[in-house]
Amino acid sequence: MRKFLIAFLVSILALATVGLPLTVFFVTDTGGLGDKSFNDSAWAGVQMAVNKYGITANVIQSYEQADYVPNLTAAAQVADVVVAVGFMMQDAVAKVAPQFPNVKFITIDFSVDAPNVESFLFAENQGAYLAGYLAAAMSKTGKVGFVGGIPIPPVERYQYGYEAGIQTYNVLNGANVQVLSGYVGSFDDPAAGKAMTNSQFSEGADIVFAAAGLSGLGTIEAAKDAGPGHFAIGVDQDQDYLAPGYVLTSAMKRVDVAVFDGIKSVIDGTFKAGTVTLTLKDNGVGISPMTYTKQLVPASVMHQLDVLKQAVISGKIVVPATEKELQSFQVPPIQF
Amino acid sequence: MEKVDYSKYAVVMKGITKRFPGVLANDHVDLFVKKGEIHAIVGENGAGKTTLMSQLYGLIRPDEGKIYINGVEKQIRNPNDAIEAKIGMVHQHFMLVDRLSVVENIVLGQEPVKGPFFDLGRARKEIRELSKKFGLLVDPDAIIEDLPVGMQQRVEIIKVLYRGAEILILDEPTAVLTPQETNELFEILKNLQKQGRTIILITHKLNEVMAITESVTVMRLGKVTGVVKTAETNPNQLANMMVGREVLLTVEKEKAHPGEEILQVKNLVVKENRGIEAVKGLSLSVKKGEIVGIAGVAGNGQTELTEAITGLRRVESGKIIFKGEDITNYSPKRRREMGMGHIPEDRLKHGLIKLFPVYYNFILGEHDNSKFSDGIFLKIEEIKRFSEELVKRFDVRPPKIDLLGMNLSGGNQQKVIVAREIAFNPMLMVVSQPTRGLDVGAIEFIHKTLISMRDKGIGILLVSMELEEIFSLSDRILAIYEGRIMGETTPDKTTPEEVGLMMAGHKLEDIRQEA
Amino acid sequence: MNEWIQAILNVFTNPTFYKSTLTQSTPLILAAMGGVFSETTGVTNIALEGIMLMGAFGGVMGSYFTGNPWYGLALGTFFGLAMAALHAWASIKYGADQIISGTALILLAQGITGFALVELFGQPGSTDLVRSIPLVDLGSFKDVPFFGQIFGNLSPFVYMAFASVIFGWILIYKTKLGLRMRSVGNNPEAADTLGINVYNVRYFGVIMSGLFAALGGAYLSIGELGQFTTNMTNGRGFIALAAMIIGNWNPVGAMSASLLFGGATAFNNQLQSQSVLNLSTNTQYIFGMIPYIITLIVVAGFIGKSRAPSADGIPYIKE
Amino acid sequence: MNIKKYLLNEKVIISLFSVLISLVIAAIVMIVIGKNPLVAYAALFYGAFGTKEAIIDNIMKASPLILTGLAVGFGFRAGLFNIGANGQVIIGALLSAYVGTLVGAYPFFLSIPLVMIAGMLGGAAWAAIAGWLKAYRGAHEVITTIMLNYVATFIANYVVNGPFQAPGGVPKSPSIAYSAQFPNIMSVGATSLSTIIFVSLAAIVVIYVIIQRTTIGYEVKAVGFNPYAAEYGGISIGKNVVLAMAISGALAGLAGTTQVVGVYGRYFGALSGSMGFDGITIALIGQNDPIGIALAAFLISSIRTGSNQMQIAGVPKDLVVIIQGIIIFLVAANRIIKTIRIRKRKEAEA
Repeated sequence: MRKFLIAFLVSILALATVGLPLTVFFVTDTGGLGDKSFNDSAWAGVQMAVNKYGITANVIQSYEQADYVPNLTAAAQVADVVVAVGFMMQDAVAKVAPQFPNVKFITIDFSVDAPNVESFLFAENQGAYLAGYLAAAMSKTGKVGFVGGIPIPPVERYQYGYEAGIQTYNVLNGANVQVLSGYVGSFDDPAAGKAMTNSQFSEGADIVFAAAGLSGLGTIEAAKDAGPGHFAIGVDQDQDYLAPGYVLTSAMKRVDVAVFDGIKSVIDGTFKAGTVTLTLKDNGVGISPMTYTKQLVPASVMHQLDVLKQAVISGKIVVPATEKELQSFQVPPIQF
Repeated sequence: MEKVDYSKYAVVMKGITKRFPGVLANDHVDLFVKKGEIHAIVGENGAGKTTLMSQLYGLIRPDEGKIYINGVEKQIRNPNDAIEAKIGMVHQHFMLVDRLSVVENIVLGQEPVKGPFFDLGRARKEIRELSKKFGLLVDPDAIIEDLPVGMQQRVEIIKVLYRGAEILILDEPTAVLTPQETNELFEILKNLQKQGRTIILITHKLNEVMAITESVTVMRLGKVTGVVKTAETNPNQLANMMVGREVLLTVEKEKAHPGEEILQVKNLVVKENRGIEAVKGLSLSVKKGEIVGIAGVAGNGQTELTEAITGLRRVESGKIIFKGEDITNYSPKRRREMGMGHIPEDRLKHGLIKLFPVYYNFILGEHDNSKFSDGIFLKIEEIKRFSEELVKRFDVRPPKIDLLGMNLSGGNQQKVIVAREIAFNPMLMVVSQPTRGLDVGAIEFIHKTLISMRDKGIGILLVSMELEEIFSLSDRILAIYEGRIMGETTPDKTTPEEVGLMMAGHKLEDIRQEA
Repeated sequence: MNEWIQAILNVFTNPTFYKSTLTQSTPLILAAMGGVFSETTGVTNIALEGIMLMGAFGGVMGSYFTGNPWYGLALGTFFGLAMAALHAWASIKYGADQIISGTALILLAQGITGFALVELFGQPGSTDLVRSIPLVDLGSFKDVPFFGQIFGNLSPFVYMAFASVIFGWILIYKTKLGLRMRSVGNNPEAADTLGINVYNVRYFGVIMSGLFAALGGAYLSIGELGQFTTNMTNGRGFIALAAMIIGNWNPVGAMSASLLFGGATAFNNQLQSQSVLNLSTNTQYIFGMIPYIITLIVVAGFIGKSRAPSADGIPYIKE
Repeated sequence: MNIKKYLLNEKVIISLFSVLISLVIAAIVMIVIGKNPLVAYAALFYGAFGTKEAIIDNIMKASPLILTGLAVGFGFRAGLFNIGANGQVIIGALLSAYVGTLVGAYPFFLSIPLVMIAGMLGGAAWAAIAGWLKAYRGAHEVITTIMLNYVATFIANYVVNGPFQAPGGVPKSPSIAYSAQFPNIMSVGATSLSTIIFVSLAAIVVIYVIIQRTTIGYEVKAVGFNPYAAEYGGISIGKNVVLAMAISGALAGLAGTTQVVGVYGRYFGALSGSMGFDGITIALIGQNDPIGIALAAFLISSIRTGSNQMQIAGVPKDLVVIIQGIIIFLVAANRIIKTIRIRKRKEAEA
């Protein structure tokens, strides 16, 4: 009976894979799909590859962190490429990857040093930097806000990059835009995110950047409720469409592009193990195209953003990523 | 079959049969209650009296049999049907919601309303009128839990009258009353009778039956064993029908030979659960080899007194001295170790763990005795051996030590407790309500056991609500009223009436002075 | 030190703090009222969290499929009623352990909403945006300083919450049904002997708890956001339960305790938004604990003692 | 023991029926959404037992679940509903991880017991707070343990994002000393079977003995069954409530410890997962009997392990939560099953 069952299952799984060029398995972290953040974005990247190359793809969601190793193992047993997302999976991938030397691993937000792992990190602070500058430039009240989910490294990179952008605006324009920062303590409590945002609005902020996963949806809702003159800034994906005209921009992190490129490199045979940090330079991070808000932004500000972007790319500006770096951050002289 | 005209009768119950798992509670019972009479149903505990009345009141439904009210057959499926048929019942355990007020309790289920709201004003008015009419004075806005028992009973009666009951069932109404309160109740009942009400009285106190009823139905083991006119019978005949043999009304015992004092209670003050003083500066003493009986109506501090002596309740002030040592603040465990046994008032609450097997129940309180454990592990074999022995010695049935406590009958549960408490050779035994709810055989056994303990030199403090029990067992009698001792006497120098007066709050000196 | 005084003063003079207290308290008040209804009749209901979640999900689902958020509200309450009915069925008819049954329902709600999210909306995590219940706009009152800012533009749920308290208080203390509820919760046997159908009254109480808790949940989804996200109730059901206990099982008390918790959260938000303080990110964790620690202190009886209905949590089984 | 008698025990039947009914309901749900339940359950079975890795993974998942199941079950024995195993897991794990980083200089036979004791003490102390509040302040343990769960989570987040954070900015503690880590029995690929399973097996025996053979077990059961009678028998209720909570918490803390010393080698993220809540399911299915709990833990771990494979067959993971919910519901309302059985019997007789 048992043998039959196994044979049955293996054949189901095999059937799905036979004759296709490549099988990709995507293993989420406990945040899972629908986080409107890196898991969703990574899955979008996988889908792009499916559409383009006709590969076959599947997803395993991790119920708890004890599932990481088993899920990665299960995926590696049947797949050619395993995509693992979220820095909590670092230890697990470091364990599993060496066991499957013929399977390629693509990891997002953490790096693992193994010959079959290509890791993508993001300079979230660089995108947030531009968002911060834009927010400061657009603020009518001289106050902007930041709402975080839980203070973990990627969120903190957003925060300090953002604050550095504001500081840059102040220094270059002789302004004194202040930033109000708060954490809601959860990535999946939009009501709490909304309340926090409203608090910041009430303290005079008119633009609030939320790096808070699903909680950030509350920030967007709060901006919409507060009416014209108030903006949210989205995170990770282009969230501008969620409330057209109320999301000033989104500080994006192109997890989808990274995943797509990773898969592409396997198909092309150009797969290279190692760690790639995606930055403004390679469009791995950045701000959204502002589909609904572009017309609100003065051309001069657009220009300044361009200049700053180039300065970051050229290395003239080193955007801080931690509280410490922010404290010692000196805005270099920039000529617009 | 004889044709009877049912219309003369307020209540006719015909061929009522009710089975519970393992018990035939009512076995083809017939009951005829004439309009306007006071009719007693007597029988021992477990005879099926309450079960029968619960069917009349619709709390449970008969398996077989028919009920006729005023000659008309009625289906009484629930209390609503009963209330509609103008039947009311005052339960032995009061059915009052203790956090609600008197008014709210009385009108519950038949609330007057004004628009969408409950009309408290009208309810209050109606109740005032009722209490005036029947002489049942009570404060409508008092909260039940603040009222004394006698008052609560009045509320129960008004509750029934408020529903316009023509037929009143009272289940053991005097169990919680002093003799004086009992007399007042009887006045009320006679008054009700005059106003045309029919009253059914469940009781096992034969003097009450003789005092106010017109006719009696006697039950035993679920069957009717006799129907008689009160005027044509006497207590002995009734007792015979109740128990099926001659009853020993007194316990045979030798004269006591009291030794030195073993227990002294000095100016004891103890609070009850709600923080009110229940024992108010009480003193007493018990000597080796004597039985000191505490007579009193339930709720006068007896529970708190025994709990304080055995360490289950905190003492506010005063002293408890046992074997010359001040044990006021000792834990129950330490008192046990010193040789204090305790047969508790509520055996299912305190005395027994229903979900423990019998052999575990036999070592309750002694489980860490070196005989049964080495400090960490239980000596299961030894415990079982010991239990087998006790089961044999006290004739516990069925004699299976791994049966759960809940699977024993009340009498056998009590035997387990008594056996356990005796087995550890106590020097003092605090005994509370030892025979409540037991059949005659078990009562006799317990009584004999207590006497033989006394004769071995054990001091016994006996608390009982049964005056008869106090009189037949005690060497000295103390009467308690509202947490104070009203006087001390001995059975041969007093009468139940005198003790009854003390139980109602009269000091012994005052009674004797007046007399 | 000075900046703290300054910051706290800022918080208390800011109308948003009060508005935020109202909006944060709304789901708690509604769910706590649910708890009051259920437990007044003697049925413990720790499933509030799960019922809220179902209410939140139903709200979005109804709004999504009909385009009308009021239908969403109807569906959300229906889901809440269904959950509560399940709890009632198990604990009243079958004498189930009410705490365990409640635990089961919380798990069921998490499972069902997660599952349905995938099956109905094609994605886990969150639904699409749907239309939400419009705010009550008080027109020119909005321009009144301070009060206008607090009350000018509130969700109808806020009014519902306070209305539910008044409704609950009147029903429980001023009507005959309320009298019966209290009697059943304290001494079901006594009520039974007076011909009151204990089971029906308890069904009523539990099912009403489903109604209110579901409203509280629906507020989170279609009142605040127009969206459902996984586990969006985030423990509010448990806080509501605590509010009910602290409020001594009384509608007004439960409301006050809910306002206390809502106020604590609003205070936390507002305080973090004070630029003068420049708080470290890690302080969030300390602030986050506050409501839970308050609850611990209160249930431990260090602040007043509360007393549950006597028969709360005890199944009533005839014969 | 008489196996036949054991199997026909009403409690066992209720557990089995609950599991069965919930699987049937889940199957109906799958049919409704157009999935073949046979395929899904076959995947579930394969995922739980189909490969060596699956079996190892299953055992590794069951190990802490046995402990949280025992924790909740022991609480039930004393009449306490410890819904706070999650918090106790967290505190136990944190403390053991902390001690684990300090014991590098000691040999394993010292450091391993030290770390385990730290974890158990942590869990025990955390649970004892709720026990104390219950025994001496009359606060219901369900409310207090829920609150303590939240507080524990906040503490853990604070600690691993601040004072006790590994270098690199990731919210996890530093690695514990090598000498404090449990050795593996075997490894298949990245999946290792750690010796922590023996801790759980030993705990089953210890708890069984405590409950059945010791004075502690006698007292705790007495308090659980009838606190009044226990007090009458000289058993301190307060002491035993605190003690029972502490033992329960120690087991949960030990569950956390095993994750630190046998799985992650550090305190890491949401380490407790749903272990605490699963413990409730397990204790209920296992009817508070240590052996029953062990079997139930394997059942739940199998469902959990297998569910990942089931996902691949297209059934959302949330179905597992639904299954668990239904099981608990049916065990709680066990009279539903009794009624069904009686009805069936009557029909059979008719």
